[in-house]
Amino acid sequence: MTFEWSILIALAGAVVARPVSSVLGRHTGWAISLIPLFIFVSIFLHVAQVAGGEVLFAQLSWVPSLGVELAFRLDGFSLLFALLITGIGTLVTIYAGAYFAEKPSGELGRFLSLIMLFMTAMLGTVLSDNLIVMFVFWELTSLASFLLIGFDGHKEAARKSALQSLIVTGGGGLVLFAGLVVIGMTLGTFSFTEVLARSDELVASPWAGMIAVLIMIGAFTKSAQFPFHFWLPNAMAAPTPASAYLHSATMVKLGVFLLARFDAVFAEMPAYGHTLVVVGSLTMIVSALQALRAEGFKAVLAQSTVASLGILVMLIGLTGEVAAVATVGFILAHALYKAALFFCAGTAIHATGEASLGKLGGLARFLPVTAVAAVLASLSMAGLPPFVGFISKEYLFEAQLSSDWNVVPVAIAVLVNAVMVGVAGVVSIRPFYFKPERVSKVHHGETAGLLIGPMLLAAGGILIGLVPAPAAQWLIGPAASALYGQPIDVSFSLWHGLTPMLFLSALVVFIGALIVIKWTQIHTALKSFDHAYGFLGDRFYHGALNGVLGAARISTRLLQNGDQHRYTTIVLLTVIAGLVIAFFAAPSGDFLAGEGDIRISVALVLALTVIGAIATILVRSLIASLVSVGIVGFGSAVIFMLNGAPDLALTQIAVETLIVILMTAVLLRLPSRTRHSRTVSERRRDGLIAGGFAAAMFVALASIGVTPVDLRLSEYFGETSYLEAYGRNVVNVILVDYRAIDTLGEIAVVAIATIAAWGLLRGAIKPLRTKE
Amino acid sequence: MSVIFSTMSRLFFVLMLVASIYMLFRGHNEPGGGFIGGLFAALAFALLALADSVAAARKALIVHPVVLIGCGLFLAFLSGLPGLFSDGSFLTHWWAELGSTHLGTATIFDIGVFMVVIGGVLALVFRFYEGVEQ
Amino acid sequence: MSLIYAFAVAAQMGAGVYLLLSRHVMRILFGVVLLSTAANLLIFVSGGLQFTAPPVIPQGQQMLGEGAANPLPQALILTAIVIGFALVAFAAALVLKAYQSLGSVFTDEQNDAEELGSPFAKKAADNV
Amino acid sequence: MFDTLLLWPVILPLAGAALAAALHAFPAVQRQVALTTMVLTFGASLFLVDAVMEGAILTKAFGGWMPPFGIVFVADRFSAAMVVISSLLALCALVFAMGDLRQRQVRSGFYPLFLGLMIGVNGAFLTGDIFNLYVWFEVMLIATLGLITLDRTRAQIDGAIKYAVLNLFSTILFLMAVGLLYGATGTLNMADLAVVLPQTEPSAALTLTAMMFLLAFGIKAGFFPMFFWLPASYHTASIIVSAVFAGLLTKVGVYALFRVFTLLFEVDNGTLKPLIAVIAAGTMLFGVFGAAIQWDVRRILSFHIISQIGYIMLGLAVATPLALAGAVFYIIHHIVVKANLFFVAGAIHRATGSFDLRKSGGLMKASPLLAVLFAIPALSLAGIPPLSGFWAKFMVVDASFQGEAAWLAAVALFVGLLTIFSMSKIWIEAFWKEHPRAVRARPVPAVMLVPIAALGIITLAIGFNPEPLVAFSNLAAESMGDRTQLIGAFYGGEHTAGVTP
Repeated sequence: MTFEWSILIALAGAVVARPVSSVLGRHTGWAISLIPLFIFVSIFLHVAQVAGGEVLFAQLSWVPSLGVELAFRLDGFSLLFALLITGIGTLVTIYAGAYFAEKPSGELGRFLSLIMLFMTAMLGTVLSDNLIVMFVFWELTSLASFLLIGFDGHKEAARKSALQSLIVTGGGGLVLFAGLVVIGMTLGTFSFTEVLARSDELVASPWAGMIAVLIMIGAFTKSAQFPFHFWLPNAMAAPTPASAYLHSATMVKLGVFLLARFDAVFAEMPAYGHTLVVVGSLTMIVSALQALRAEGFKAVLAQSTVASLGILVMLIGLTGEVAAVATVGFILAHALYKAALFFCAGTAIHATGEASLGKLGGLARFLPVTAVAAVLASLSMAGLPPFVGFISKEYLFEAQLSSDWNVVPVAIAVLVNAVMVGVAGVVSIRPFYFKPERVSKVHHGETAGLLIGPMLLAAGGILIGLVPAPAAQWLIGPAASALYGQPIDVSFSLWHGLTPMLFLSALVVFIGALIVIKWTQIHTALKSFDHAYGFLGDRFYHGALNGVLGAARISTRLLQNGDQHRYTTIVLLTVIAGLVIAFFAAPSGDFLAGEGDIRISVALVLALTVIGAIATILVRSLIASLVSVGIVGFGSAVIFMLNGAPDLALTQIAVETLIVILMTAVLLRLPSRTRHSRTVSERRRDGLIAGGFAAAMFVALASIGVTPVDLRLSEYFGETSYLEAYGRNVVNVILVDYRAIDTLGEIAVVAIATIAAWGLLRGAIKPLRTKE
Repeated sequence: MSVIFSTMSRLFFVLMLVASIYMLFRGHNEPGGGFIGGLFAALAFALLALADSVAAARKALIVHPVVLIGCGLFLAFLSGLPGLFSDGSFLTHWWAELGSTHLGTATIFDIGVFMVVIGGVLALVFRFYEGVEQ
Repeated sequence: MSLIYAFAVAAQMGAGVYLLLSRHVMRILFGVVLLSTAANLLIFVSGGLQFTAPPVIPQGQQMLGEGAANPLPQALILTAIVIGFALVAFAAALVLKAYQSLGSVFTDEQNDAEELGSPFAKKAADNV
Repeated sequence: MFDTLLLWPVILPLAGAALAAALHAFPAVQRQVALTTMVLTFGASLFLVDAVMEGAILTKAFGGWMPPFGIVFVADRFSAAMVVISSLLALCALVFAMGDLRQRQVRSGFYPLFLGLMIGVNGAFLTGDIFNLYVWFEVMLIATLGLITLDRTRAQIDGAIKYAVLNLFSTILFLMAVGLLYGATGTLNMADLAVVLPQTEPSAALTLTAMMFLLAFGIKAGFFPMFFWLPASYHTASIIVSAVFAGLLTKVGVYALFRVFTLLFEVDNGTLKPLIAVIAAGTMLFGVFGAAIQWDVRRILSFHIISQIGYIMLGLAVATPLALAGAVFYIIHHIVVKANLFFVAGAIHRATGSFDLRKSGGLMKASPLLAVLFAIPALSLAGIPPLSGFWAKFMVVDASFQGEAAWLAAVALFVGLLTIFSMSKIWIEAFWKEHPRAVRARPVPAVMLVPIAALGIITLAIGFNPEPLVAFSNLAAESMGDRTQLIGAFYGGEHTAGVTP
């Protein structure tokens, strides 16, 4: 089986999860976990191949007309991600099975289905070689995230956070999409492999800067970088297994994934890396501050996740192979310990029903194994030996020190890492070991399903730390090589000697320890600056959203205000504007027709119709208005008669009569006294509009007379009317033969109009008595 | 007076009906045709409705106006069908020569128009003048 | 001559547009009638008015002779007149019905459609 | 009989409407007539698509009078696709009506009016004569007015007035344009016009005529700032009617624009192109602005029609083959999806008792099936990949970038974000939120879910396998842009009728 099938298998999992849950009930988690486990194993089988420097490809035709192929690529970097996704995914499904144990099984089924859908999307994103296919899956992750954050949709907070994450990541996705489309336009291909090969061409193109910006924005939203960092902490409204999976270990790293991928493409564009360092550092500072003042268990973890993402983005911005190794190592280390910590937090919250760190304490009595796992994971997070976190932190500092940046980023990194140490201490020691009096009993204890995940992940952290060689050789090395573009020999080890990095690590631990001890004081102190934090939170988002909605309200209120007069005015102004534009765009030349002989009779009748038309405006009484309308109608009948159109004249007279008859019936029922419906200024403006329209039509009609009409159609009708259609009245023959379908349509109009009127006036007309 | 008016209107009614049918059939060669003919006939009924009552006019019409519309439209549709067989083309008319006059499906088409116009106009007049009593 | 026609048609259209802008539904309807009459006249004018004999083939001849008016625009106008009549008739029915169910002939007093589910209303209107 | 294929989609509904009117007194028979008619029409349209699939352009002259003297119907890929999709939609609506139509609506003439609408719609898609197009537009307009006022509620009457005023003006403008065009060229047949117009001396009259066509169709299509009639009326009609309106009416205006501005007039003449671009952007933006603040599902969807029309017009504003193909794809996708959303809105109304999101909720628990059925068209409309809307958006955005109109692409993407916003708003309010009055959801009849599911399956099919439709759209756009092909088709199979003298 080739690797690309894993996506389809995951999708199958999403489809079956709900039905399976109705059969297996509480055990569904265990059953479903076999699917990601199977994918994990099958991808793991490729490790040796990939570590040997091979890149696996697979391709299926999909939409060749648009240059979109189902192309997949498995190299060291995507392999690492695929393993993280499926490995942690396995643990998450197991954990979710236990977490939802008391809920109805349908809910568990729905949750697992979404988790599997998400896994499908993630696998697709990291494995795709075609940029559009990657985007397809990318947006699916946003959607799955939306559905999972709002999983408890009856809570308003969950709904709001879900919408926020969808707007931010979905909107970022659209920006990314623009970038991808421009890449396709510039290079004529959506294949990432080809883009990579022709990166110099891309960078040389005039669109390069725009592409870089668009892709960065897309990635920043997904990975919660400043100023889009706010959605991730709010996403903690999702059930904890989802938080552990999506919002710490995998999905939020997609932005990092993308930036790292494109780092190789934009290697020749220094501004790309510089921007990443700046944005990453800003994110680190902001989220570190936020972490110090956060209250909830999950909230603190979420803020530290944002900080970690900032570190990753900064690392990608640095150049050199050490930076590549540091990036990969930190991705791995962070995924292991952060997912474990979320699991532990979930168990603690689940057991007590209490989400605030300040109200938790002494949980180790009730949740002993969880407490151990939490401590192990947080030691890794704190970057203490012999955990994998320590190694990755050493690399981080090495990458920074070996880059050409000055001391500021290093100082930031030290401080932020110190905060991470503080967070690590606070989230493990405080709830589980401090203040045992705070929690006296728990609703639920530990079950096997709740323990497997954190224990395995925490153990993984220490295992890789103690025996780093296999992981370095099989996972980190190939992944870093794939990023760097050339093979890197990774010497991943605990002890590097007495280096500056070790000194920095020690400094970090020292400050971190201070933070743990002084946590409450710092927390209270920072709380007093609440108003300043608004700017670091989602005030920006709400401002933008409310701004757009406000603009929408105002524009809609102005346009769609319910007043027919406004509607007609705007439409007419538009029409006149269009005609004026057309007039000035028209070729200059004769547009006024030359004079023919003036026929006095016709001219008089025309004058009569004009008078009638003007009278309809001027007279106030509706009856008089109707009479004036009639004058215009009968006048044009006379015009028809005078110009050789007796059929028209007859019809016009008959129709005009009928209109008068019908309208009289209406007028009989309307109030006879009427008011001005328009103010004086409105009437003046309307008069101008009417004049403008009349002028435009005058020009159009006057210029039509310049050229004589081409009569070849009518000549043909004249010649064949009697001989082929057996009619002497050419007009009638046109109506019933040459253009009979017009007439058929016309009587259809009559039929439909009268049927509609028949239905409309059915039984609702009040009797009305007219004077004799 | 209303008796005289009513009687006169009945006389006019018959005359106008005859005139309308004349207009209908001469239309192919002289000014006229289904539409004008239909209007004449409808005006005849309308006169009856205005002079007498809507109910009387509806009684005189016998069929429901909407049904008349439907039948007329369907007749016009049917008149187009023969062409499909002779020529593979809708509304290609068939002609038969009777002496000096040509009779064809075009006439049937015109009758369809005639019926739709009567039904339509009457539907409107009946609805608009229902409840308007002298 | 064609300028006079153009002027007359344009004047009718101007009057029609002015009435169309009214808030009285009946006057709007008059505007529509004027506009469609003017539109028919426009077709008539732009179809050429050099000849004034009715386009009927005289008995004994087999083709339309010289001097007959252009029949095609006439046929088009006939269709347009009838269609215009049907639409105006329905619109008149609509006006009648509107006055009876909305109780007003002024469009600024007819707001039921916009109020239905309006985001600006304090209380969501019921769907009737 | 095979070469008469393109007549049936028009004359079958015509016969059906006539029969339904003649059977005024028998509502049950009317329903049978209508269903039979639409099944036959849909079948005929399938044959039609099959016949043009290979690139043939079918023409049929009425009365056997050869062009340009008689009226000719013409079907190429674009028109055939429009006919088949509209007939399918009409059929779906009739099936939906089986569960939702009330007796008094039938007595108001639902069936003849509905079939009448289909005469107009299919006629407008198939005709090759500009005056005949006007006739079909009027058939459509009057049937539409009748259908809006089917229930004769106050809101419907008010909505119909707003609809009538602007649309009557639009058709009169259209008629004037036809008159001027005839005056300038002496012909009405579109292929003949395509031959004659390039040889005609450019004049003020012609430029004004082109502009009048743009404006008249623009009102019909719901362009900014001429769309007011649409949000004022669509939400008042009963849901079967709204769904069909949403799917078809504006699209007929757009279709006519595409025909007129690819066959008769050039978009690429310096003035029109930037103008259409601005209109397209304004239509997208202000349409979605309107939608973003609404609470009534039908109003949200109505405003979205406008913004989607903007996307389609973007195709004409860019006017490259890719852009036109994108527009064709977009139209087809949008008809399916938007009509389906209205059907879903009907189902939501049936289940919760309200169209107003402020007064509904709790559907996630009550009807997960409905949630899925809503999600498919909603996500598609929002352009979430890989559903049909994504490919549509992809094509037009790609075309905009390539057509050096990056700013249009930017507007399109921003509007896409707001579309996501308002679709998720419906989802959040109707499905996630609990019902404000804790009312239990009522069951929705299966017969109403059938068309929703059918259209949903089509959406999914287009989404997961877009290649056939993309390729089809490319070819359709190609033949739309190629005048000579169409002109050739008109004059290829000519034959005179009747007896030769």
